[in-house]
Amino acid sequence: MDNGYMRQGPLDYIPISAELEADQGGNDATVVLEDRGFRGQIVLQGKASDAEFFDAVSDITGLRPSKETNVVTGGPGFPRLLWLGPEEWLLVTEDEESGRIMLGLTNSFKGRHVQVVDNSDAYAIVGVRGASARDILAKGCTLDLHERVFRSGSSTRTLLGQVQVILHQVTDDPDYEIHVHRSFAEFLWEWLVDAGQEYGLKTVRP
Amino acid sequence: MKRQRYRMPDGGRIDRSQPLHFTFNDRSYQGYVGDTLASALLANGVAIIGRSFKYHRPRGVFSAGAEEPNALVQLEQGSHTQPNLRATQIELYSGLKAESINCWPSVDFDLWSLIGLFGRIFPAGFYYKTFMTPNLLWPIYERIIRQAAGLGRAPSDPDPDRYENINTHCDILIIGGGPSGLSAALKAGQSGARVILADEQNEFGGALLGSDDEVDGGPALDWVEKTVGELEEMAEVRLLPRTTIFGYYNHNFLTAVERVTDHLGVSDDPLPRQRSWRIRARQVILASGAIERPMVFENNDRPGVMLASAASTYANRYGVCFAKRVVVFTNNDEAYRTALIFKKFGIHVSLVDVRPEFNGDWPRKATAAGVEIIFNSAVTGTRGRRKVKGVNISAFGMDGNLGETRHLSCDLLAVSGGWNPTVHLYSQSGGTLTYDKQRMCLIPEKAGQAVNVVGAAKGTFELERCLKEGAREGARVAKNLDFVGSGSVRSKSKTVLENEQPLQPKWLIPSRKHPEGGPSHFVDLQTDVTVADIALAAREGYDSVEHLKRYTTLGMGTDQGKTANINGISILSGIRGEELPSVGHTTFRPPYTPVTFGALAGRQVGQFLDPLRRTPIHHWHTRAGAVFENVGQWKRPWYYPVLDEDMNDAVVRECRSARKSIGILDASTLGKIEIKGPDAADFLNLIYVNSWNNLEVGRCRYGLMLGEDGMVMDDGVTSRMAEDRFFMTTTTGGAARVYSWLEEWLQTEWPEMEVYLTSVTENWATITLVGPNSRKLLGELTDDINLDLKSFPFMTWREGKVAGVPARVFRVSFTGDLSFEINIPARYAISVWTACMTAGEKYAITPFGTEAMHVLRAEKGYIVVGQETDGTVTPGDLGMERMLSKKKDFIGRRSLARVETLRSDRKQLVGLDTEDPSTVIPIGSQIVATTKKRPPMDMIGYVTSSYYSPNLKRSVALALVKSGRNRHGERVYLPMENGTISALICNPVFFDPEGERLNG
Amino acid sequence: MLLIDCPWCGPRDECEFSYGGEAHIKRPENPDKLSDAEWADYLFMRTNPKGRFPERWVHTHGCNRWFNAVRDTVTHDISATYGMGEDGPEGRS
Amino acid sequence: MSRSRYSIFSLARNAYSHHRNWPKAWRSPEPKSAYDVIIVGGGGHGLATAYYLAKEHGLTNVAVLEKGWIGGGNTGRNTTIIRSNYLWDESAAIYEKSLQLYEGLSRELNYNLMVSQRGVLNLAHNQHDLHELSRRVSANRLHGIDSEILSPFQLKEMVPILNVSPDVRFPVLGASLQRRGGVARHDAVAWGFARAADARGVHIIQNCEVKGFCREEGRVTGVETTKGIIKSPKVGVVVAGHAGVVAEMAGLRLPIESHPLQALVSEPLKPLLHTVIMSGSVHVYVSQSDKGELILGAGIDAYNSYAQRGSIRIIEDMIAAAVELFPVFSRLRMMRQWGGIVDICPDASPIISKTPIDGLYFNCGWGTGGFKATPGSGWAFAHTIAQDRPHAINEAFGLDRFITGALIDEHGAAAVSH
Ligand SMILES: Cc1cc2nc3c(=O)[nH]c(=O)nc-3n(C[C@H](O)[C@H](O)[C@H](O)COP(=O)(O)OP(=O)(O)OC[C@H]3O[C@@H](n4cnc5c(N)ncnc54)[C@H](O)[C@@H]3O)c2cc1C
Ligand SMILES: NC(=O)c1ccc[n+]([C@@H]2O[C@H](COP(=O)([O-])OP(=O)(O)OC[C@H]3O[C@@H](n4cnc5c(N)ncnc54)[C@H](O)[C@@H]3O)[C@@H](O)[C@H]2O)c1
Ligand SMILES: Cc1cc2nc3c(=O)[nH]c(=O)nc-3n(C[C@H](O)[C@H](O)[C@H](O)COP(=O)(O)O)c2cc1C
Ligand SMILES: [Zn+2]
Repeated sequence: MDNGYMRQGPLDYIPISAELEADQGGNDATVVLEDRGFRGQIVLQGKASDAEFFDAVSDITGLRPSKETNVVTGGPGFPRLLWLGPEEWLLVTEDEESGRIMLGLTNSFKGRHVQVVDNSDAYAIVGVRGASARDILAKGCTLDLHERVFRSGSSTRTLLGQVQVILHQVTDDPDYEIHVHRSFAEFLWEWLVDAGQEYGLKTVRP
Repeated sequence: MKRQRYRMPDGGRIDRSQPLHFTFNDRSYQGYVGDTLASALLANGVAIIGRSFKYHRPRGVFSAGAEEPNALVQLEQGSHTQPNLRATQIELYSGLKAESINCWPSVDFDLWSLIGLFGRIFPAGFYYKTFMTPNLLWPIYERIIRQAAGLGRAPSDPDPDRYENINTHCDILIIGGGPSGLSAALKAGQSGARVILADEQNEFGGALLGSDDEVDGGPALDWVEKTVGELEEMAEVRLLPRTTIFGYYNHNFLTAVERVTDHLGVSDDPLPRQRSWRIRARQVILASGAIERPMVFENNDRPGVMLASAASTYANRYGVCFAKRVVVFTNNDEAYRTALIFKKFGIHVSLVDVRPEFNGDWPRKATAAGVEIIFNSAVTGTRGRRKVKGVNISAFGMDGNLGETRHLSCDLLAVSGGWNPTVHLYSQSGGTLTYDKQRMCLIPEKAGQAVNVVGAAKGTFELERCLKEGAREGARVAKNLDFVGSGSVRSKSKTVLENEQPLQPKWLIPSRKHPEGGPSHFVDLQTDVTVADIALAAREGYDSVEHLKRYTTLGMGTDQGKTANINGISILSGIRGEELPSVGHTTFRPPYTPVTFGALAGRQVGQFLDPLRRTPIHHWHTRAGAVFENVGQWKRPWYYPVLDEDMNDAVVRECRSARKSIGILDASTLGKIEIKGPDAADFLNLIYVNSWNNLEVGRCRYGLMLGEDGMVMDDGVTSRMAEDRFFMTTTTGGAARVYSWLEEWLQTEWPEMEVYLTSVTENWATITLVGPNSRKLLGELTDDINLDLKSFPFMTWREGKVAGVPARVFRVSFTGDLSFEINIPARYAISVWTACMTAGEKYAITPFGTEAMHVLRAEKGYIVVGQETDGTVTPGDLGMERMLSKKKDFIGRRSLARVETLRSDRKQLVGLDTEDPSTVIPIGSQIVATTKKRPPMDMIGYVTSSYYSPNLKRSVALALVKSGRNRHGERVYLPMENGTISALICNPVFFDPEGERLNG
Repeated sequence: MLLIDCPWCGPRDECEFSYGGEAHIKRPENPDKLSDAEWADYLFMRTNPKGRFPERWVHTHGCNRWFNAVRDTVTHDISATYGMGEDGPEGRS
Repeated sequence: MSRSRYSIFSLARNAYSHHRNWPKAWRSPEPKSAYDVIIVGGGGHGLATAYYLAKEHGLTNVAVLEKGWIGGGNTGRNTTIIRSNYLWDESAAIYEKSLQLYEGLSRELNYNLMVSQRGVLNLAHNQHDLHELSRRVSANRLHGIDSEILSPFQLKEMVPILNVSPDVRFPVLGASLQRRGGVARHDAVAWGFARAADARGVHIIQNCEVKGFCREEGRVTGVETTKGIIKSPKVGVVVAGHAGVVAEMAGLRLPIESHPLQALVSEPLKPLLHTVIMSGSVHVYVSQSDKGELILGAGIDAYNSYAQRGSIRIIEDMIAAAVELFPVFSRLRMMRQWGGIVDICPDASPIISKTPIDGLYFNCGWGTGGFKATPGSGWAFAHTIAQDRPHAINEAFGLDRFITGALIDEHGAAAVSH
C-alpha cells in the first residue's frame, strides 16, 4: 500500500501568516528558507577500529565513514554520511532509498557490534541559503561559521536558537541544511523566520 | 523657540544645514545633526539638567562621554520612555523629548532639595542608625525612603522595540577607535586577520574628535577619515561604531551592545533598536583611552563645573562655547590645551595651576595667547548656586596651607586632575593593575587573558606614541596569530614640547572651613558622596575600600564611579596614611556602561523564550479543540472539551469512555531509546532494579530506575526486540535525562561494555488505545497481527501493519484496562490516528488528555514519577520492593541498605478513602494523625495524587504516609483552610483490584 | 562563557556542554563490602579544590562524548582535556 | 566599653559636631594569643555565631577571623531575600526561627537592618508547580508559618506590572505568598552583628586568613593564620564557599561543591515593584531595593568555581525571564552584575555540625539561600559550639546524615536560588 498521500511532514502545518510576513522580502531576498522534506536518516554506530564496519558501509552506500571530525563524506548529492561523533554517523539518503539501504546495512551487520537505526522521522530538514544565511544562524548559534572554519562539507551537532540541531553546510553559496528534531521543527522554523526578518527572508514551499 | 545662544558660527562636527528640534522639560529647543543632547542643551544655555541623588542639588553637564555622573535624563515618553540616560551619550534626533529626573515639581524648583537643608543629619549610612523604633513605623519610613530614592521612572507599557543578538568570532577585537585603536586596526587589518573594531561613539576618532591635533601634517580628523576609509575596504574587517564593549568574560568572550537605531529616534524601522554582540576573540587589543580625573573642592558640583577635556570637546567637536569667562583649574599640563582652545575662540581665560611656577612650552604658549596663569594656587570653592558665577582662589603651597582668598568671576570652571586609563575591561578580564607613580594613575600590570593594551588605556597619553604603539601592537598581535601583511607606513604626529612638567598629586583642595574637606566637597557627584562622608566611614571603621564603597555608596551609581573612585580611594589613603596601592581598589564589574535588558534578552522573549515541542499529532488536537497543558517543553492535550463542557465535564466523559468502550491517547512524548549490543541485557541489569536476562524476545517488562542514592529516578516499559536489542521507554519528563544517564554510565564507568544507544523518541509516534473495545478496533486496522489473548498476551509486543503503516504494538497498560500502544513512524501519525478515529466511531472512540490519563491511572494506584516521587522516595516506599533483584548489583542498590532507607516508618504509598466520597482533596495537602486547634501539628504525610473518579463515583487519592502500609484502616485528617477533611488510609488500588480488566 | 576544547570537536562554547563534576571517581567494585561511611564518601564527598581541578564534561550538543578536563577553579583556565579512561597531566588523582 | 546608641537623637546631636565624634562600629584589635572560641569566617553567619556565643552562652573571649573584610563573602553579594516557607519540618523550623529573630533584630542590635516584610511570592506556571506550591503551603500552615495561595487575579492586583496573560509561553497559574517574607539590607546584617558582638567583647579581626589547624592528640587546639598562630580549644568554621578549602586543612572531606551564583542590579528607579517575586519555572527572581535598583538572581553556573564570576549566559537568561514576566522591564538597564561562591550540598540543605575532630565545628552548605538563615544559623551554631552538641533545631543538619541517608531534600525550595 502506498502511503505517500498519508505522510505528514513536520512543517506541513506552518501557519500561513508567517509565510506571508516573510514574503514581504520579495525578490531581493538575501536568504531563503526551505522545508527540504523527507529523507532517509540512518544512525550508524560502530567502532573506529572496526575496519570491516567501514568496508561494509562503503560497500552498501558507496561512502566511507569519515574518521575526521565534523567532516561529511558525499554530498551535495545523496547519499551523504555526516560525522556525528567518533563512533557515530548519520547517513542521509533519498527518502525512497532508505528502506533498501537500511535493509542492506542491517543484514550485513548481523552478529557484529554495530548499531543501525532508522531515525528518518526523527528530524525535519530545513534549508537555509543565501547571502545572509550565515548571519541568521549566528544569531542563535555559537559556532564559528566563517568560511575559513566551517565550510561546505562540514557538519556538526550544535545548538541553534536553543534547539539541538545537526548543521550541515552543503555548498559554498552558502547552503545549510539543518536537521532538527521533529517536535522542535515548527519552533525553529518560526525562529528562523523571525531572525531573517531584517534580511527580507523569503519562505519557499516545495 | 530659543536660538542657540552659545553656538559658535562655524567649526565642529555638527551639520548646521540640518537643524533638529527637540524638547527638554517641555520647552522647545534647536540643535543640529551631530549634536548630543548635552551639547545641544549647552548650546541653548541650559545649565541645570538634573538633581543629585540624595540632596537634590542642581547639576549640569560634567563630561562629554560615558563617564557622565550628572546629566541623567528621562528620554521619551509612554512605552518608549527610558530612564537614567546620559545626555552626553544621546545623539540628538528630530523630535527628541527629554525630561529631568529625580526632582519635584521641576528641575529648577525642586522641593526635595529641602533635604539638603537637613543634609547634616543625614550623613553616609544614616539609615542604619535610625528608624528602628517603634517597629511599626518602619514600613512608613521605608516608603518615604523609597520614594525619595531611585532616579528615573520605568515605562508603564511593554516595549514596542525589537532587540537582536548575534554571535561572532574574530582573530583580533579592537576596543576603541581613537588614534591608538585605529592604527592598531589598520595594521591588523592589513595582515588579513579577521578584525573587529568597536567604538561606543557614533564616529571613530576617539579623543581626536574633540581636539585640534594634527597627524601626518594635517588635521588629525583627515587622518581618521582616511584610515576608516581604508578599513572599510578590507573584507575581513568589521567596523562597529555605536557599539560599547561592556563585558569581558572567560576565555576571551566579550559582549557588546550596538545601538542600531537609537539615534534615529522613535521610528518604525524594521531594524532592531539595539543588537547585542557576543564576541569570541582570539586576541583583544584594548584601546579604550582614558578618563579625565576631576578635582575635589568645596561646591565642586555646581552647574558650570566641567572636566577640562569636556569643555574642549564641546568647543571643538560641537561648536559650543557657553562661557564668557573661563577658569581652568589644573594640576597638570594637559589642561593648558583647553585654555588655549577657549582663547582661540576669543574668550577670557584664567588658568589656576596648583604647581609652582615653571618655564615650559605650555605656560609660554598660554601666556603668549593671553591666558592669565595663576601658579601655586587652587580653586577652593565656587560661587553661584544654580550656575557657577565665580570661584574662590587661594595660594596653595607645598605645605598644604591656604593663603589669602581672592575671587574670580567666571561662568565655566574647567577642571583637570590628570587622566585615568580606562582599564575597566582589562580588570574585568582578570588583569591586575598597578599604580604608576610617575603618571599617578592605575595602569594595566599583568594580563589575565589574551589582551594587549595600547594608548591612553595603558597610560600612553602622547598622540605620537599612541599612534606608534597602536601600529606596533596591531602588527605584532596579528603576526603572533600568523597573519603577516604589508601596509602603509606609520602615521606621525609631531608634538615635541619642551619642559613638560609632571602632574602634581593634589586633588583634594581644603577650604578654610573644612581643612580636610567637608560635606560640600563632592567626590561622587552621582551618589552625593562627599569627603565628609568618606571621613566618617573611615572614622567608624568602614575603612577598607570595599566597606567605604558600601557604607557611603561611593561608585555605586549608574556611572559606577568613573570620575569618582580614584579620588575616593586616594582620599581614603590619605586618611589611612597609606599609599594608594596598599589601599587597593574596588572590583570592576560588567557592564562598562549600563545595558538595556531588552538587548540582553534579545529575541529570547515571547514565543521564543523557550523552545516549544509539538507531537506529530499536535495539529489534529488543535483542530479537535484540545486544551493543552505545558509539560516541560511539550504541549500536551490536557482535555478535549465538547461544546460548552468545562474541564470537569470533559474529563468525566473521557474517563468513562475509556473504561466503557475505548479511549485514545497521544503518548508520543514518551522517551524511547534503542539499546543494542552483546552486553545490552547486562547493562540493563545495572541500570534497572529488576533483572533482564530472562526476558524473552517479544516480551516487555516494567523497569524501575534509581539514582545512585537509591531514590526512584524514572520508570517505564522496556521490550526485548532481539537477543541483543532492547527498546526502552521512559517518562516524558525523564526522556533526555535518562538517555544522558545511560550514555554517562556507558562512557565513563563501563566503557568495556559493548552497548550502543540511540534515542528514537522523535522517530516514533505513540498512539494508545484504551478500553474493552480496543482489541476489536485494532483488529479492524490490522491484518497481520494476531490480537487474540493467547497469541498477544499482556506485556508482549508485536510487529505488523496498522492502518497500512508499519507499526510496533505493545500490550501494556497505564490504566488497568485492556490497552495497546501503537508506535508508528512519525510521518504517519496523523493518518493512523485518523484511521483509529474513523474506525472507532461506532465504538464512540473518545480522545482523552493527560488529566483523564491521570484519573485513570490513579484509580489503579499506578504511580507517576515526579508526582508520587520527588527524589526522596525509594522503591520500598512505593511498595515495589519485590521488584528489587537480589542476585545482582544495580545502581542505587547499596544506598537502599543505609540506616535511613531501611527504617520501617518511612513514608509509604497508600490510598485515601475520604469520609465524604465527593470530597476531592487538593493535591499536596498534608496529613495529620490528630488535629489540633492551631499549629504546629505533626505531619505524617501528604497527598500526591487526587481526583474525582467518574467510574467509581467517588474521589480517589494517593498519599505518602509514615508507616502507611501498616496503617490501612486508620483515620487521618487533612486540615484545610476551611475545615478539616477526614479520610481512611486504604489500599492504593481503587479500581479493579483483582486486575480482571487488563485482558479486556 | 568558557571555551572548552572537546578532544574530538575542538574548541566550542560552554553552552554545548554539560558538566559532570569531579573526575576520576570510580564506582566501587563491590558496593556491598563498603561501610555506610565509605559508601557516603563515594556518593557525596568531594575534593572541591581551589585551583587545578580534574573534572568531567560531556559534549551534549556536539559529539556526545564524555571527557576529562583540568580546569583552574579560580582563573577558569583549562590546561588540558583528555578522553575518558585516559590519564590526565597529573595522573588519576 | 561605652558605645553610643544609634537613634535619630544621636544623629541630630552628632550633626552639631559635624559627625566627628562617632566611635568605631567595631574595633580592629590585634589578635590575642588565645581565645575560648575562634570563629573562622566573618560573614553574617560567623558574626552572628560570635554574637550569640556572647549573648546566649556568656562566651565573650571569642575572635572572629576574616581573611578579607567582614561581610565580603556571600553576605555582601546576595539578593537579600528572607523567608521561612520551606518544605520539610527540619528546615521550616530553623528558617522560621531565623525569621523570628530577624523580626526583632534591628532593635536588638541597635542597627537598622532594614528588614522589610513586603511579602515573597512564588509563581506557578504549570500543574506540577501548582501541586508543589500547595504541598508547601499546606506544610507551612500546619507548621504555623504564614503562607497562602493567590490566584492570577489576586496576583495582578498585588503586582500590576506582572504579566498574567494566559497567552504567553508559560502563563502564571497562581502563586504562593508569605507575607512575612521580604528583604533585609545585607551589609547591615554583617555590620550590625559585628558591632553588637564587638560591644560584648568579641574580637573582630580582618585580613586574617586561616591557613591551617593546630592539632594535639586528634583534637583541634587552634589555627595557623596570616597573623600567626592563635590558640583555642574550639574552632567554628563558617566560610561558605570556602568550606571545602578549610576542611581540607583539617583533613576532612565535605559533601560540598562550590559554584558561582550570579546576581545583577538595574539602574535605580522610582518604586515600581513592592514585593519579592520568584519563578522556579521561568527561572528568575526579582525585588527592588530601597535605593531603587531592581535586584535579579537565578540559578548557579553548572561548574565548580572560586572566581566570584560566571558566564553571561546565565545573566541573559535571567533577564529574558524577567522581561517575560515584567514586560515593562525591557527598556531598563543592567547597571552591575557579580557573582558569589556558594557551597552546594547534595540535598540543598545546610550543615551545622560537630565534626569527627574534637573541638572542630562546621557550619556550611547554605548554598544559594543562607542569608535568610543568618541569625538562626548563628544562634544554633553558637549553641552547638558552646554546649558541644547540637540544639534540637539543628540536630538534623549533622554531617552524619550523608552516611545514614537522612537527607533533607530542599531542591524544590531552592530551585530558583535565593
Ligand atoms: C548572588 C547570590 C545571591 C544570594 N541570594 C540569597 C537570597 O536572596 N537569600 C538568601 O537567603 N541567601 C542568598 N544567598 C546565599 C547567602 O548569601 C549565603 O548563604 C550566606 O550569605 C552565607 O553567609 P556566610 O556568613 O556563611 O558566608 P559568607 O558571607 O560567604 O562568609 C564567609 C566568610 O569566610 C571568609 N573566609 C573564607 N575562608 C577563610 C579563611 N581561610 N580564613 C578566614 N576567613 C575565611 C570569607 O572571606 C567570607 O567573608 C545568595 C548568595 C549569592 C552568592
Ligand atoms: N596628553 C594627555 O595628557 C592626554 C591624556 C589622555 C588622552 N590624550 C589623548 O587622547 C588620545 C588617546 O588615544 P587613544 O586612542 O588611546 O584613546 P581615545 O580616547 O582617543 O579613544 C578611546 C576610544 O575608545 C572608546 N571606548 C572606550 N571604552 C569603550 C568600550 N568599552 N567600548 C567601546 N568603545 C570604547 C571611546 O569612546 C574612545 O572613542 C590621544 O590623542 C592622546 O593624545 C592625551
Ligand atoms: C542587594 C545588593 C544591592 C546592590 N546594589 C548596588 C548598587 O546600587 N550599585 C552598585 O554599584 N552595586 C550594587 N551592588 C553590587 C555591589 O557593588 C557588588 O558588586 C557586590 O556586592 C559584589 O561585590 P564585588 O563586585 O566587589 O565582588 C549591590 C549588591 C547587592 C548584594
Ligand atoms: Zn565534541
